[in-house]
Amino acid sequence: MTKNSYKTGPDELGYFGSGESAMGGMAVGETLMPVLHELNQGFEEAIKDQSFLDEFDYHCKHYIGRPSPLYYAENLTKKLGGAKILFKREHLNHTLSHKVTNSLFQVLLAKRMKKRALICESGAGQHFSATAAVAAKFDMPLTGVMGDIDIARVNQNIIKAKHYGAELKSVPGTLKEAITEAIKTFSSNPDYAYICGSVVSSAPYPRIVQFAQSVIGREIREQSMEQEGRLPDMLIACCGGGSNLIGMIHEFLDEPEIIKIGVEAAETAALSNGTPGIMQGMKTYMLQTDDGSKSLGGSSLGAGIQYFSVGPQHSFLRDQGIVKYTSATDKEILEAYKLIASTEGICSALEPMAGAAELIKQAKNKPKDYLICLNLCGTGEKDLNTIQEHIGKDFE
Amino acid sequence: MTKNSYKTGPDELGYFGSGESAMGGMAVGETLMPVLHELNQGFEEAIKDQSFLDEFDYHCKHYIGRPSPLYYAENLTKKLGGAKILFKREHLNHTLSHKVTNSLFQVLLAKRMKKRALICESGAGQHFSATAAVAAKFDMPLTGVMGDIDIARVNQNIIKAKHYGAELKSVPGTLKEAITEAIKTFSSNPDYAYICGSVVSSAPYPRIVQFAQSVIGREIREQSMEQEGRLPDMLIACCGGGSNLIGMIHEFLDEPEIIKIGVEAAETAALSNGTPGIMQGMKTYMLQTDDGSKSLGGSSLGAGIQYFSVGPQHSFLRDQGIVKYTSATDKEILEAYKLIASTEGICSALEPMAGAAELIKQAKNKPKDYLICLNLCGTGEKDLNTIQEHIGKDFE
Amino acid sequence: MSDRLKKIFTEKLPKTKLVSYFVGCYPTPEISLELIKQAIDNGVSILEVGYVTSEASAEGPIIKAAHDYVLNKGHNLNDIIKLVKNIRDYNQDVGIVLMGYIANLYKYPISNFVDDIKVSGADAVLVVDAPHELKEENQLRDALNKNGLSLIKLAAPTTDDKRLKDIVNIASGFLYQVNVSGVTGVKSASETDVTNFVKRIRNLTNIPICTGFGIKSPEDAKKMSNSGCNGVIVGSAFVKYIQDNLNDKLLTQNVGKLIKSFTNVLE
Amino acid sequence: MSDRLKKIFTEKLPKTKLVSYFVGCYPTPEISLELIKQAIDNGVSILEVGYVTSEASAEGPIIKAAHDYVLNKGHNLNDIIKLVKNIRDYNQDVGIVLMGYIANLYKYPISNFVDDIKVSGADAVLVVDAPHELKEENQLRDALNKNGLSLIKLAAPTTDDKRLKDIVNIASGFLYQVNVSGVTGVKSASETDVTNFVKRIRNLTNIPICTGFGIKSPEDAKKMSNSGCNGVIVGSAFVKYIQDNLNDKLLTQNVGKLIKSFTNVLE
Ligand SMILES: Cc1ncc(COP(=O)(O)O)c(C=O)c1O
Ligand SMILES: Cc1ncc(COP(=O)(O)O)c(C=O)c1O
Repeated sequence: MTKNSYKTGPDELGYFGSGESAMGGMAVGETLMPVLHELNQGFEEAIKDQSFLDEFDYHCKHYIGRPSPLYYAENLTKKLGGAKILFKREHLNHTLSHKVTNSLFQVLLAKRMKKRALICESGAGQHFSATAAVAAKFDMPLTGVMGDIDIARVNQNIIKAKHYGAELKSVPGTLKEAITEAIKTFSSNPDYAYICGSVVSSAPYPRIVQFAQSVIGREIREQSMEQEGRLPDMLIACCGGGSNLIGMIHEFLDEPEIIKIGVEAAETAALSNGTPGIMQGMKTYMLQTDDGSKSLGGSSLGAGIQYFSVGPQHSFLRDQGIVKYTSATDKEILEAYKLIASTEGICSALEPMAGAAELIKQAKNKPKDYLICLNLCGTGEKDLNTIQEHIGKDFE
Repeated sequence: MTKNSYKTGPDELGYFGSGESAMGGMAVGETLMPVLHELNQGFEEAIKDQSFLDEFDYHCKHYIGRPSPLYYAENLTKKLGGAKILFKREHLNHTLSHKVTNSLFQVLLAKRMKKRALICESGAGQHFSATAAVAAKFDMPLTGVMGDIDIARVNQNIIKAKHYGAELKSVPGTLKEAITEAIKTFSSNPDYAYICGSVVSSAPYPRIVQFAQSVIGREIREQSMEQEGRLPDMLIACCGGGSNLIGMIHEFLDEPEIIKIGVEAAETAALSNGTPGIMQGMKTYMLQTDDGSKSLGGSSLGAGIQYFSVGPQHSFLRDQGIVKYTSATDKEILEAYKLIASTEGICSALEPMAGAAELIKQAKNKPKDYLICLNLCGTGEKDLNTIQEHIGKDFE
Repeated sequence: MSDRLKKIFTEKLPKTKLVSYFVGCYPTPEISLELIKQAIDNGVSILEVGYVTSEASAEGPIIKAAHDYVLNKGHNLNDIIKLVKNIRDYNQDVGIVLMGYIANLYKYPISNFVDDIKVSGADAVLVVDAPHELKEENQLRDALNKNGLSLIKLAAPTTDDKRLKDIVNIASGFLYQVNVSGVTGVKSASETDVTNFVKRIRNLTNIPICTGFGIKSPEDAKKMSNSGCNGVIVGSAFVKYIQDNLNDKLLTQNVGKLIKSFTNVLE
Repeated sequence: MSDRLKKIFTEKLPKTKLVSYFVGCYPTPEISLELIKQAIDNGVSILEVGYVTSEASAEGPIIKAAHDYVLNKGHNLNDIIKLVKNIRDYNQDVGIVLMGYIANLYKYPISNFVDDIKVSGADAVLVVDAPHELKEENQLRDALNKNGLSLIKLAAPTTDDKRLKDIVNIASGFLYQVNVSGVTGVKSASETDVTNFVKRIRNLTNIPICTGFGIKSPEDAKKMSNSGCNGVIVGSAFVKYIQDNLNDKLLTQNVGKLIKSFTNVLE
């Protein structure tokens, strides 16, 4: 990370920032260390290879359908009566969320590095189904690890992943347990490529995932300039591991006049309620017992943002005051879902509705020429059962 | 329809072709006739109004996310070892199918014509959820009519439509019954706008829907020229009412060197097994008893292509030999689904897999420089239960 | 133009004719004939004999159920034409209008259809979904005219003056004034609306006007008869009575009485 | 560098030391101590005392279950350091290595941790997820070195020669040679692989080498002892026995016998 930019980190050992407060690093077993160094080197080489980057761009356009639209949410804007609201429509990507851009990048990288099989973890199943789709396209076997609680609630994604040919490994729990199990699977198969689903885990994953997802922010810059003649005043995204958030804001990290807000699930708000710790490969804010022996955190309806920890770059950005982090409750998430479905005709995933809950609070008191952009990073198909269960009667 | 073009029809009374063999027309009760003439006039005026067309284009881009990618299905191409295969990725549109482009167009038209409420029918529920989304966006109440058999099998679309604020009216049966009931509802509320879901029913609907959907073919021309330096040799789409098919081929109707194939569900293959008749507002090929008293036809897994009849323009194009019509069985549809999920990582709706079944047959024996484009007009989320029920075990 | 229909409307009494709709062959060809005989005996001036199609788009739930019943029994247009013949054999004066949808006529096909119904003794045809914009309507109208039969045209509340002019120009027999927007047997019209509508038509033509849809009781019929129309059309009310009393041994007699209660109030 | 560990490896016999892993406080602090006493009495040279964390990423199902058991009972690193003290009170010669994850040490925090374990009588620490790339590893290693304690480093099958050089350069006490890629207690290593690996390490250093992962029986241990290593590490096999016999009154004695069956074959 150079002195003058928040965009250039982390350092070669995976640290964001320096000294005691540095976040990130590589806290994994020896078996994986050589593999991660190899991956880092493969990554460094790949991103200097224009033909590789072109290939990524090509598939972003043709397979994923990028760029996703930047959409003026006119009804919502009028309803809230404050700021002008834009949605970055990441849910229109193939496989229905932002996750696939990262899956695509890492699978292309794995192929370039001659890997023959893939592993991934998943919370909401979006990363699993996205990686499974890309794995099918590039003809590589994939094992996805998920918690049984998540498997039950986002079953559609699991069915799709199986149709794409992926195998599912179930563990008791949710995303946290899936990540630990995925690392174990990776340790047992270090010749496989582990396709990490967010800007979490040991270096070099946070940087790789950030690199892949930061296309979101670059698109926003171009689209906002073209459509609005200016940049947004505020960027809001939900934050589980933090990949859709960093993807959105990375491009703008050195522009302090643009306010950036990440919204965690209230039950697992690592950045609001956590303390620094080292678990699952990284030093970062997290919810854990004082003695570091146990991860903590309740359960959120947003499976993809129910994570006790968070990507280390976010911990760094929090400490530096570059990004503001807030949280949203299940109730707020459901209310935001209802509002956006009925005003804009968009059935959103629950995760980005955490961002929308914050958006609603922010937009109200802003002038009409204040521009807020929300990252609408997934569709609600996977969540329909959950939504019906909780607020189905509201729609009758 | 001018003498020299298949693109300019129908005539002012809604006929494709002339004399005894003319198809289409306006076979509806007197109550609706003035309304349909008014609609036709509104349509004619609207499409001469550049600002209206610009508005449609704007929302196509920002709300729907058009253009949908034209995608080189490399794995499938290699697997089949014949023609080069392209997919028109209409499933990446907002609300996950081609239907929304038509819904958007007609709702904008209804707004322009100062209508205050909307009615629609639906088979697969795609048109219902799409119209409900657009209705929410433009703040108009919507009643959707569906058959109870379809409601059960594509339940996700109904849930979404309700979340968007639409009301559901259930009738015993499938799409056919829904259309009849929708016309009754329209007759009872002639001041509402009826948003017809395919190129069917009385004039001016076939023309309006064709106009809206023909953006698909125009995009294909541009994308194919840009990406392939040439046009496809063959265009294939599934055909229920025929809107995604006509949307794809309309642009190319006067180019006989481009082969066009429409694929119906084997159980309701009006163009292969039917005879001309007049039902549901139009003269067209259909499956019915010899005496014209009863519509016929079995049941297909593809809810959206289970329709005993077909849009009149297709009957005309069939008689003229401009388009070839074939059909696909449930088994072929499921096999095509499996192949495309596993080779390309795309979970398709079942309807376009009827087209894919034909594609598989066609591609195999063609040279490598032969270019075939399939309209992949919907995603499989709505069909996952059906697929699991029939071939779920194949994926374990 | 059917002479019989002309004659019916030139007769002074009853001032307001009762036009009654029956689903042909419902519940069976035999009972259907008996019901219609009762209707004739109890003063109906014109019979509308409905033939059925599965995709009928103007029928409310009552008539739809009767249609489905007949469809399931497999009776088709030929059976209904036979029924018409039987009716005509029974009575030479009553007007008989075949009423239904274009689907069946198109397949019959139209030319044969007109020949056959002429032989059967029908006077007119009413095709719900055949506006004058439809080629087959033109064919049918031509053939009927040539054979001295009428194509009954409809005017709806949505029909504007310009269109109404076109319709009355081609109307024959009588004009079926649809007095509400919707399907049969659901909504009821207001007397004022009908009166105004009849006036609007009367300004353009002298053709007899019969008003229909939603007339459920003798009181409704009486009220509508004050609108200036020449006839009132009752359909769902009779079909519903039949439907509700299918197993009643006194069904035909009672339908006769029910019809009598309508004709009684229409002078 | 721990003097005690040095002394253990300079002793001629047994030629191959038995290093045995126990989950600290499993199933209870008291029984855990009794089990460890049995291990000492039956010839174990070095004890690895595991402390627990919920997100342990190198443990197979056997050890994970034991970890969860201890976590649920609420025993933490402090309890385990107490256990170490009790062990040291019982025996002055056995090597004691605290083994676990960086999560707990970071929160302890590290400086206090080293002070406390030194007082308790531990000789070394092995942190599974603290490679030398990690800042906290550097801090911990520094503090241990300053206090005459060792940080046990690991070498894995994936570790290349360049990296191995770096590791042996900082290794202290002994080198933990992970003989298969994966989690504890699942895969078994081949004798040839281990022999080659030991050779590869021996080319670079004279530090004692202990080989571990997947050694389930005295036969496995015997085979591995021929590889040229200085010690064999057995973990899951003992934990599994304890797990399967939790309610057996003779548990501690039988674990003693089990350990004896390993030390018996290791000369
Ligand atoms: C739709 C959606 N949004 C957001 C997230 C949260 O992940 P991240 O914070 O890495 O963007 C997920 C993760 O599964 C997701 O599926
Ligand atoms: C995904 C999908 N494809 C195809 C169809 C068939 O309609 P059409 O032939 O009008 O394109 C439907 C209709 O519901 C549909 O939902």
